[in-house]
Amino acid sequence: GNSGKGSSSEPTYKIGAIGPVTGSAGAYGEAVKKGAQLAADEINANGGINGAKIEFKFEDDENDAEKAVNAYNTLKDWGMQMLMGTVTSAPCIAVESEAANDNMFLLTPSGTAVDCISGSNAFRVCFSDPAQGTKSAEYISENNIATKVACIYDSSDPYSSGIYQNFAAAAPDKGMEVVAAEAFTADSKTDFKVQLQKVKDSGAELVFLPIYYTEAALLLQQAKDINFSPIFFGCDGLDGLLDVENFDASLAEGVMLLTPFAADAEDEKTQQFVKAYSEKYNEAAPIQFAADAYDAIYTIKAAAEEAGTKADMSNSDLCDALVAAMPKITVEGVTGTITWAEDGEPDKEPKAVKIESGAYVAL
Amino acid sequence: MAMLEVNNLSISFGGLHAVDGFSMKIEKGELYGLIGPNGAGKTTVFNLLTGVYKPDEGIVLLDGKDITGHSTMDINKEGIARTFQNIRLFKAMSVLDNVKAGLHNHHAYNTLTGILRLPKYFQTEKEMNQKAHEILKVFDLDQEAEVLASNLPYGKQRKLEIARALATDPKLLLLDEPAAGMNPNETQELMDTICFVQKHFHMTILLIEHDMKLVGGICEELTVLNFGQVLTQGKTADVLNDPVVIKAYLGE
Amino acid sequence: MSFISHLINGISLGSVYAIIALGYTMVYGIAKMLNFAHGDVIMIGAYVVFTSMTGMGLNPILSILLSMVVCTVLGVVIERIAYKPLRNAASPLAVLITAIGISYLLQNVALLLFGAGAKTFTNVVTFPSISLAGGKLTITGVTIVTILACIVIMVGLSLFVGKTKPGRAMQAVSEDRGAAQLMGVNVNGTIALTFAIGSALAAIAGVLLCSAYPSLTPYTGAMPGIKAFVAAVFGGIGSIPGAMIGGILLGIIELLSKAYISSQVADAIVFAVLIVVLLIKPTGLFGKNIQEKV
Amino acid sequence: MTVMKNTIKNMKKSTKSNLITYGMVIVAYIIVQIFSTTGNLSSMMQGLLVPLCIYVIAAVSLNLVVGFSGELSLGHAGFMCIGAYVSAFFSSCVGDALPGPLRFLFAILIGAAVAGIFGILIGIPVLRLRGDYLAIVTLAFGEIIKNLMNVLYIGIDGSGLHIQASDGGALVLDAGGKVIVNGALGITGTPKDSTFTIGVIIILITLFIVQNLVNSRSGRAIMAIRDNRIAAESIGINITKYKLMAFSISAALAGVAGVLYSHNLATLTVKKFDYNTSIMILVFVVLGGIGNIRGSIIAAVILTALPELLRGLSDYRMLIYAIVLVAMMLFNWAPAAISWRERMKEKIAERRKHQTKEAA
Amino acid sequence: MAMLTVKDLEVYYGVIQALKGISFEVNQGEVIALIGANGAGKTTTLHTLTGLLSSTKGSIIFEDRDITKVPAHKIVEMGIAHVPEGRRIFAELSVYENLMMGAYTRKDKAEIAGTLENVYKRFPRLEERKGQRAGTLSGGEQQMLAMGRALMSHPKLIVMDEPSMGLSPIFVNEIFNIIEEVSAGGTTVLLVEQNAKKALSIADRAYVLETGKIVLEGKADTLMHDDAIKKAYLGE
Ligand SMILES: Nc1ncnc2c1ncn2[C@@H]1O[C@H](COP(=O)(O)OP(=O)(O)OP(=O)(O)O)[C@@H](O)[C@H]1O
Ligand SMILES: Nc1ncnc2c1ncn2[C@@H]1O[C@H](COP(=O)(O)OP(=O)(O)OP(=O)(O)O)[C@@H](O)[C@H]1O
Ligand SMILES: [Mg+2]
Ligand SMILES: [Mg+2]
Repeated sequence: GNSGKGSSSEPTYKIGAIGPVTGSAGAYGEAVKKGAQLAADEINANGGINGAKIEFKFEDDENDAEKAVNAYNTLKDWGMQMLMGTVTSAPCIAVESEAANDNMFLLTPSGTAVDCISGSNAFRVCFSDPAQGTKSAEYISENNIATKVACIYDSSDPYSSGIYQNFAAAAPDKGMEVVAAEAFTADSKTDFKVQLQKVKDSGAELVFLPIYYTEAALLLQQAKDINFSPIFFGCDGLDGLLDVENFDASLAEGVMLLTPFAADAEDEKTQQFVKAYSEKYNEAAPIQFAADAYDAIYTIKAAAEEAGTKADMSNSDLCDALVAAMPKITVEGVTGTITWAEDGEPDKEPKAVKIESGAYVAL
Repeated sequence: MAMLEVNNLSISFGGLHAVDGFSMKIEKGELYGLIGPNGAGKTTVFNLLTGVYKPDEGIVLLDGKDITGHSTMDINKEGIARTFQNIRLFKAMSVLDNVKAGLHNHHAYNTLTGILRLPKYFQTEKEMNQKAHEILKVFDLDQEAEVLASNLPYGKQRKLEIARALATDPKLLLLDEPAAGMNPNETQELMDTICFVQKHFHMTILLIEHDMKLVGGICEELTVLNFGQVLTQGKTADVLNDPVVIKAYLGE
Repeated sequence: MSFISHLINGISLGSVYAIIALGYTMVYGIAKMLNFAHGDVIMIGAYVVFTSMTGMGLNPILSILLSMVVCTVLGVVIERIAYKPLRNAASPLAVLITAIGISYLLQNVALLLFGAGAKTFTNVVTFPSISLAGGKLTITGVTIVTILACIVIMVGLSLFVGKTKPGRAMQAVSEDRGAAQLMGVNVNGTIALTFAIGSALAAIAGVLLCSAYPSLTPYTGAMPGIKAFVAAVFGGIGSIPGAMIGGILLGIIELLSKAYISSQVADAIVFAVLIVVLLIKPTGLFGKNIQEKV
Repeated sequence: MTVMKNTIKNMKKSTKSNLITYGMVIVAYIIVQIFSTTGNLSSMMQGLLVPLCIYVIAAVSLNLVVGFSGELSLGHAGFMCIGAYVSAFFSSCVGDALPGPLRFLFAILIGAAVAGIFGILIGIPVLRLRGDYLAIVTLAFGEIIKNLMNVLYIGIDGSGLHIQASDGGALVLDAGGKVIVNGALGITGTPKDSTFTIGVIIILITLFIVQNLVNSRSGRAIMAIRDNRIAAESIGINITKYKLMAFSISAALAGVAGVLYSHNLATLTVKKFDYNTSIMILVFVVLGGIGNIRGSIIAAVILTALPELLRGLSDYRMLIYAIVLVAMMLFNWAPAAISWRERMKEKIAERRKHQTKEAA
Repeated sequence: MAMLTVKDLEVYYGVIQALKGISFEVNQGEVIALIGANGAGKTTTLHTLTGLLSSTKGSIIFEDRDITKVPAHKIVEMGIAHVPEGRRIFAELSVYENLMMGAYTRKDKAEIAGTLENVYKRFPRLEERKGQRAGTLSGGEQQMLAMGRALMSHPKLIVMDEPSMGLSPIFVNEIFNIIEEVSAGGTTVLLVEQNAKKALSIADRAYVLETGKIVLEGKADTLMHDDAIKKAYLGE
């Protein structure tokens, strides 16, 4: 593999990142790109990692596994030493397999599928599909929110159907009955009236929505149109709902979501991040993806400092060092206080938030 | 037994009886003409004989065999080949390939042989080339064998269509206005060619034509069609002098 | 009761397909080309309305008019630059592929201008919903307006194509451009007019699409574009009433199969029904079953 | 030397053209190998090699339908999907029970066969339709396949295969069982058996099949039907048989492209095989020249590599790609551009003639 | 000044030169015949005249206006009608609609109705079939329609490409009568015909085209008795 030979002057850490910035998942990659860039800039302004600056490069993968591998190879040619990515699950699995071969350290901010971090070189910042599905089921049952639940999910999307599967599997054990499970696909993700009607007719008290906020914005509107107002409960994909330009926040009133990040959380760290992000990109607020990516870059920093790496190490040496350091570090991130198991899964406290009067309220 | 025997053939489109109780008999080796005013139903008769249309009524016997209502493909395999009033060539293919397509059923090898280029492929293709060139020579087209069909001038396109039909080795050849768009000299040349085909290939030929010089010059017998019905049938000379035919069709 | 409610929902989804299909079929029928960029013109139209309303504070009617102007100009320019040079190309597929290129182009321009994030479109249709059966059934204002718009456009287009001189010119152009020229028809002008009308309709479709489903991204037009293409073929290529009926039926089939068979495989069912219909009626519901004269 | 020159001269134009095509592929292979062994091939190019093979095969096979059979198919990716899934499923089940090369050989054959069978099944009803109606139905079939695969769950355990539609949760497996096809998550962990060398060999086989078919009796029949269906019938050609033949051979070859795809990446999801991919392959075929096999190859290579080469433009990448695509289409297809090119060619030829004359 | 003057016209199909510099004139009220063998360039000449093809060299002057670069539809508006080779009728439209397309450039409804009546009188078959889809007409019927459609524009100059092709003998006579009538009605006629004998019999003057060049021209009755012409085109 390529080592970080660096430029003629001082060596730098070359961190590559991959995600979709074009195509229908473009918004998520865009957020990751911005969040990570922000973190990298901050770190560089504060002296870098172990004294060396970060060079950050983001490549588009159009949410396609093959393109993601191409992007990965392009980054390798550039001299990438560590990979932050990829953003979405299926491409992440493909890239992980390449990265494992090259012994390239991989930290995905938002790849939730189990296989995204199958190699020993790979870690993630977000919760996995099983974690999100199971934790949601746990949370709902432990807080006695509902017993009759329904799901609406995107059967063509690995993220959505992955969480749904795990939720549906866990629900009965937690004393919940899944009274309806309705799907939509990427090809028909504008009209949810039938699904909502069926869910309404099933008598569900709570509708579990392991989907992205883009679809949720439409779905909530249509639920209102048919006067259906159960408890809507989502996962991290739902975060960003309130930031959809021109979105009528009253539609989201009462929506609950299990997410480690909430843009209007009170803590200083989050506030600082949100402020810096909004200023830099002239946007209302960062979404979950941006926060995950922001944390990912700081995680790399933390691990590198823990391991005492040098910027001119080869990617393989860096990988070994970082992998060894990961279980030892604790990152106080904007998505919570995170520690890692050896298998690469993060451990952090999910926050349940509820949208009230257009704002997140921690529960 | 007659080569072709048609009995009481009828078809109508909407309310229009395009062909109405049409009957005729053609003997083997005969050169037979089908004439009649525009819209009389001549082309429709061809379409019925070749299975393009299914008749509402009537029987077509080829060499004694009932082929009524068979598919166009089967009828060709039974032995009827035709040309079209509005030329229908395989335009993006060479002149040679047009004729070789006509040889499709008589010089066969299977697809796998073709893909794997087994000896039979080379042998059959060689036969096909020889045969095709032989036919093209009859029509004086062998110099243009590699030309794209669409680049031929009109008159040669007509000839190529006849060559292609002939390549299917038919018992009966149907020609729909073969001389349309040709000047008198070209027509004369075509007449010679048609006669040559009749003699050399022992072909039975039924042709539609409005050029009376051609019809009078080479047809042995005629049927005159008018409003879908037979007006007269008989020896060419008799028919062409029939006052009814003169009035309905020939004029003067 | 739920059946009727599904039916109504199906009609409202279908009416959106229908209104897109009308513009599609217009260009399709006359210029004899599959304008794969039609859906993206719709998307551009919707962005124009969005920006002029939320960004510039224009009133809805003005915004829609502005959007129609922008789309018309866009449609005509695209035709002139990208399609016209290929009008006499050796294969009709050439212009189809160019249209795909234009589709990519429009999506990426929108991506650069407006970003990948979704925007919530402000419903510009202030028409009230209608409640039936004591509030159990509601027909939204957007649906009513969309269906009315469909009918008006369908009748308008049919009359235009069937009864006016430019309409007759369009019919002639669609059959044989050379012969149409010999009749004194300005072929370039006629095709440009076709694209102008088709694109203006795209602007209207964009507004209604986004009012019914108020989420706007650079890819908003792509899938409805394909569905409208399916609807147009379903109804019979080039048939104006066919496009409308095809669109509405497509919506109904989609929702009923979600409701009564399975929401997971609804797409497959819709397409399966389409295939069955085409096998029974190979030229679509309203397509003329034309036998070639031999 | 002169003997060779003569044999080449006497060769049929089509044969010569075919040989050039094979030669082009082989030369490209050799050049790549030289670069590769001398370590001059970037990772990006290295990674692109197998995808290039995949799209070349897909484009050449689609050309059989679009260019030679004259039917517009918008569902080619559906056949790739079938080949990819069936073979990945096979390889995952077999695992290490078979040696790698043998397993891959079987995977290819199975992928081709199943895709070919689907080609026949779909072709029988579909080929009755014409033109755009046929296009829409092929598109529909592609989408149906995609939709069904999305809700397909297959697991394997001690007691055999478990198949479940629409809900993976309902898949109850014994301990040690594994889910192989997991709905929208697809198949992961397929062995990476695809290599550039195998890809090139398959390209050559594809070329062999397609070019030999086209230049044979069956190929003539297929093209005759394309040019004039009624005339083809009138000379006794079996329309259904030959249309179906072109369609199913094309499907089988697309299936092989799918096999290469699924054995190249660690993950296989059905999303890849939607109409966008079908259209992309059609773009290769049309840009390269309908019915022009060498053109298909070149166009597939250029258009697959182009977005990667444009990565330097970051945000403007896909925009530039779209513009280049439109520009290339206009340059290749616009009658005005074609006659301009012809005139330029003539001018150059004339100048060359002059120069040789002067030199003499 | 002639009504139509064609000078040094050269036309290419790609690299193939179809017209190699032809010149001719048509005067007001004349019937001019253009004869020549298959592939001589007759159709090409007519197509270039009415703007369907463009020339690389030469000029076409119609009524003192240079129309060499004028688009086809404008040329039609100026009063030239074209009965094209291969009929080119609108197959999907009815017979009546086809005829009305012929009158596309005209505005006066009453005048159009008058012309329509006239056309129907000349071609009664068209009136019988006015509702039939033109594509299902027989070959000869389509030829009549193509002719009728051109007449609907009430042109100053009508150019005809083999109008007698596919017509029955009785109707060939009829069509030549019609051409004479049209001419008598004040319309100038430029006629391309394979039936050279008939064409020369009604023409005032004629041009003979051979492989893209005009090789002979003169009064029609002179040419009719020219031995070379007799041999090459009249089949005598
Ligand atoms: N498919 C059809 N639908 C309706 N009418 C038809 C159809 N085919 C033919 N006709 C009509 O049937 C009649 C006979 O047509 P046909 O083509 O057989 O005439 P024809 O004798 O060959 O005339 P011509 O000498 O002009 O070619 C015509 O009046 C024609 O309009
Ligand atoms: N589209 C074309 N492409 C290439 N060559 C053409 C094309 N059209 C005509 N030609 C060639 O141009 C020459 C003149 O053709 P044209 O059609 O003008 O002849 P014509 O005198 O009308 O003949 P005919 O009596 O057959 O109608 C011919 O050699 C012909 O092969
Ligand atoms: Mg006829
Ligand atoms: Mg001609």
